[in-house]
Amino acid sequence: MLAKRKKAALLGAAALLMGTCAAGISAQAAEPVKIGMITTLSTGAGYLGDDMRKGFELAISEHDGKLGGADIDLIVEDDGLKPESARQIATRMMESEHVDLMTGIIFSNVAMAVVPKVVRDGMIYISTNAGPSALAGAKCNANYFNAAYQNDNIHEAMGQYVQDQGFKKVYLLAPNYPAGKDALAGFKRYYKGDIADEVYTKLGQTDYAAEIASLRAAKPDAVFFFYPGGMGINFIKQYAQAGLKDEIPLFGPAFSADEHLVDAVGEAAVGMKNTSHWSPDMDNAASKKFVAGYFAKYGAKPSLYSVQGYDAANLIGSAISAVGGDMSKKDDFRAALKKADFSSVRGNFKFGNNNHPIQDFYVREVVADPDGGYTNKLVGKVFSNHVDAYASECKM
Amino acid sequence: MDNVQGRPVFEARNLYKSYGGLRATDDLSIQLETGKIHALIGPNGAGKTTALSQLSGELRPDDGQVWFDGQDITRFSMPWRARMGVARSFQITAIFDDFTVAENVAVAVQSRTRHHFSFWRAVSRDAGINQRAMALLEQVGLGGFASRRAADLSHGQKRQLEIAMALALEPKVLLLDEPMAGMGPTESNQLAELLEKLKPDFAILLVEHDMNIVFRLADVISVLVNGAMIASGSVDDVRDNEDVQKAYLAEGY
Amino acid sequence: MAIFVLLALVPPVAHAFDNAFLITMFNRAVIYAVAAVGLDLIIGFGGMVSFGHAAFFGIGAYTAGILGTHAFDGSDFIFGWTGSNDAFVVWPLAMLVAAFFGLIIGLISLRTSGVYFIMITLAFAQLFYFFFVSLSQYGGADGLSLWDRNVIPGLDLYDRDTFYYLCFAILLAVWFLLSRLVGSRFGRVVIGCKQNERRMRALGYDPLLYKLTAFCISAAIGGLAGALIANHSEFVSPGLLHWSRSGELMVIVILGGLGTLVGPIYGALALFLMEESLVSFTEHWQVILGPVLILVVVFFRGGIVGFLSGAGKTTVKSGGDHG
Amino acid sequence: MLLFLEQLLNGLQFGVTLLLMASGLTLIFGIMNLINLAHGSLFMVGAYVGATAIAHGSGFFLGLLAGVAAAALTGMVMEFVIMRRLYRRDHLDQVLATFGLILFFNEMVSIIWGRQPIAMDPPAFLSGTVEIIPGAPYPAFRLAVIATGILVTGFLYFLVMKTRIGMWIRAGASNREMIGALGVNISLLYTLLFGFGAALAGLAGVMAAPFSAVQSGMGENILILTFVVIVIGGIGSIRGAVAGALLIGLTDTLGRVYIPDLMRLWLPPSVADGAGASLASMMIYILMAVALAFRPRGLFQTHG
Repeated sequence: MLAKRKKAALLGAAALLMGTCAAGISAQAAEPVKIGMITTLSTGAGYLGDDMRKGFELAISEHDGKLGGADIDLIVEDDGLKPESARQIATRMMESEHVDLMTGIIFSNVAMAVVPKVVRDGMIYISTNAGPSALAGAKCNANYFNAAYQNDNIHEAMGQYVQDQGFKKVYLLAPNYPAGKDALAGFKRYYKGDIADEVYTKLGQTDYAAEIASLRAAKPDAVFFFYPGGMGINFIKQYAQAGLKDEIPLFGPAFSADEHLVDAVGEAAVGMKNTSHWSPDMDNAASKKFVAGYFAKYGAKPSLYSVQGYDAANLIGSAISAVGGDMSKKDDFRAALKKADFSSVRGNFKFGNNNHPIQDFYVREVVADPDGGYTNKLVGKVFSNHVDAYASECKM
Repeated sequence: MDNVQGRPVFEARNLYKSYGGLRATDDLSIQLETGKIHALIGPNGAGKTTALSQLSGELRPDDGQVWFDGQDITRFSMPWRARMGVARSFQITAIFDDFTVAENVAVAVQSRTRHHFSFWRAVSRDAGINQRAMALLEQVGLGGFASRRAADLSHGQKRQLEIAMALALEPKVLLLDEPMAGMGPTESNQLAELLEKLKPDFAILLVEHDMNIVFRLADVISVLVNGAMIASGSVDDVRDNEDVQKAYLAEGY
Repeated sequence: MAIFVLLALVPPVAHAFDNAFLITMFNRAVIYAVAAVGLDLIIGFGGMVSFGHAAFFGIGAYTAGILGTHAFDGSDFIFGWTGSNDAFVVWPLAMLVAAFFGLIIGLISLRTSGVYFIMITLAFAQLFYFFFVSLSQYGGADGLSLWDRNVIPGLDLYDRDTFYYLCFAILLAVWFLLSRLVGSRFGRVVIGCKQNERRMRALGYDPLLYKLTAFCISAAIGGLAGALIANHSEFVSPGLLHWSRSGELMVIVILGGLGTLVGPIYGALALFLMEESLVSFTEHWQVILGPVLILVVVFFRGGIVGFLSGAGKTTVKSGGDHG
Repeated sequence: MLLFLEQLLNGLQFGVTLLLMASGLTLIFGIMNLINLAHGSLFMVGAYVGATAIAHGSGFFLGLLAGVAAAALTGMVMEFVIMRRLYRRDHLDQVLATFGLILFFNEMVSIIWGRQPIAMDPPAFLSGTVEIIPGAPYPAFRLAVIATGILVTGFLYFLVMKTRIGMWIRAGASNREMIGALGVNISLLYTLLFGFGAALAGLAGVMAAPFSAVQSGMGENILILTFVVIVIGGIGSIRGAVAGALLIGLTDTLGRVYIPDLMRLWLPPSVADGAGASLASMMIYILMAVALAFRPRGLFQTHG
């Protein structure tokens, strides 16, 4: 009886072991270009990764399941916004699934856990959102390409805009984590007026009653805040509920006013100015085709995350076609990526010496969409061919 | 046991302890001498266990002193007093259920040795400890049950085991809290015989309900009512004391 | 000890199937097993239900991470010391630092018992969690990359098999040492304190001293496991100290068999194998793991080891006596 | 001063949310001697069901009722199927089994509602502001939360102190054997009581939904704070829960606001802001450690 149980348990363990092995083997037999996408699909920020993925998949489906003429095997996994799980997924993708290149990470903290490691091990990584300063400066890497922006850029643009508009006393809010501090630093690089106060809140905080009360008491003439995803939804709503919307104007990066966020917030967000490298009403052929295609496929408006996924996929496609689908030609593939030979929906797009984009930045305003819901409308351009602040530190 | 007969080895002087407004111990003084059994009796709720807890160091009195071997030990903790030679047993059986009978005594024997912070050598193969534990089990009549799980002993055997554990400390003073509680007549009788055998070497305080046992064993009896001692003296003195009779009649004895 | 043979065979089997990821996965299980075996010492033998053990895991990991960062960029850590990459410096230090905080946490927590102990250990772990979240010079919430694995002369820790067998050897050593410990004089006192603390006091033992020592030993082992996981994933983050990680460690101990020392090794393997195999069926694998856990607790009290030895050990209520 | 009063209100509002959670949890612990980690899951169930009902046009009060009822029902089923097997087990078993429940519920809601949070707005008639303190308009819904909390606390006080059920509860909390001697159908009482605690958690969930993200795992943050509350207050004590909830609510809110300011007295602002925010997030745990170091069984201990 006892011996039987032991046997059964060991057999069970062995079966599990074999199962895991077999899964690895069967996956290895496939031929197309394998792209490992680690992204954030759950938590309050889950829609960021979801939009990015949709943009990426739209580009693939526009080319009948191919990019650059090669079949694409896209493996998507949710990191749950946890750096350590992203690290595990990355290891599995490299060691067990043998992907050809990786992409997809939304958050800088997750990127910092994964990117330095994988690019050092020879994997090519293309960022579709996160652009931490550490990877743009001295620790830049030939295997790392950022198809989105350097983190500070969008905040710098808002700093410039708020400065240009003549505001003298600005109140700053961001979550207490490195990207939050970078955001406020980026803003202050171009805004030269007084800072009423600079507040860091707990990452993932949802109730801002105390912060809003202090804000009101400080009587600033403008507020700059960096709250992506669910944090932004709650902040803007509560700001309006406290009756401040019409008293003190809100400014933020596009992350605080993406298409999902403004739809969820609704009326309370209307009139909010935000900076981005793209706007849905941009006047270029690629953008128009993209917006229409996206709406046709998903029945939703694209956000800046969708744009970054779409552009990254097309960038990858341009490089795959340059090497004729032979992913073993790593050097040629990298050189082709660097040329950025694709038509970006953002218009101007090229890579700087540190493999980060040189592009334009715009101010947008949240408006009610005549077709229902809310959207962003272009107001003006802040920077042309903007280069990030760390490019000079990169010896590449 | 170098104590001169007649001089108390253990002594409580004017102990007070109250809980809220309730006096649990009221000016209690008591002396224990080697070779004598001192019985502490009293109706339910008289404060016997509270008193014993102060003697053993588990509770600290609000006022008063406890002396042992010519030393003021009022501020010493229960473990400290136990190591000095004041052993106690509990009213509700307190043994280690998951240990074997031998291990129960062995852990008590170990307390007398040093090197508790030995992390490597197997204590189950420590001949010194095991032999002493076996000898104690023989002494209390549990020699045949050494490898049984303690939880599986009968109630009476558990009480005997407790005595063995107390003896393992090589104490000078034994504080026994109703050791016969819950025992049948045969078991009580056996335990009484054991106490008689032990008596010459120890100063024993016996808290007990069973008057027959008390009258049979005690050299001195003290009677506690509402925390205060209303009488103390030889068996005959106490038996004839009117206050004692009143106190017990009121309780329905 | 079939489990040790099984573990020893992992690398050759993985190579035979050409799936190196198996080694990586089992290596994680082995490292978690180290921490769980240490946790079993205090829960299973000492009756101290620590719901904050991930704190020590994280402290050990951060010790390796912080020292490694300074060793990598040559910057000052403290008193002109620029950190270290030497495993013989970093790992003992990780244990020492964890034991030190174990001492402080233990001193305060062991004044309480029952639920209060469970909750105060949880609170301390949260304290350290938020401490590392806000430790911005070492990455804060973003965590910290270990740029180089630690170095042992003559061994290449980047080699998957070498690192696996090293961790396996450490697991064996920890298991063996603790097996000796629970049978020693010290061990018997600790077990006695679990069963009846008041009786131990009456026998002349000061329980706090022994429980605190056991708590520190367990913390040190947790710290060692933390240093290993830092090397394994080459990344350290506050997530290592998250309260659910403490829960996971407890789950490993119970799943394998409480108070057996070998049980947690089974538990770690079972949990990770279950995770890997359920994940391939459904991303919602926790919806299965949860009920499995409840079933184990309610019906298989002895865990895997109890099941293998044919008897579910029943435990009477001991820690929770509030009468 | 105006600002300080407003921050007090904010702290009070957070405190009453904690209190709704804590009073149920502490009753369940006091009477059944059960640690229920899944209490946060009931909070989550309440929030999800309430928000979903309101999103489907049920109106606020019907939605509130739906959330509370769903939580109560979930709680009673939980008690009937699992918890009653755990009353006589040690706390370790209870922690683990209810940890399993957390995994189950978190995953279950993400299967039903998806991984992205759902939003809930306060009802229209409470979406404005009220100048309860002249010069500082305060969101009406937050005032409603405070009022609800005070009403429920009053009701609880009445229930525990003035009714027969309350007598059983008090008897049970101080002497678990006695309640059996009173001839009460214990297993029914336990199921109902569990359902009652769950209903309070569900109520807290719906009331907190407009200013929290209704998402999988939302129960755990508040659960840990709730445990801090009842451990500081003394497990099983309603008075302790009230004191603990207010203490934690105020410490958390005022700490967040004032600690960074305090730190600026000693540190340069750039360091002070980050460090202050960090210390603020650790504050309640420090408070708990200190409280337990001096009173190992909480401020209002009920069990000797």
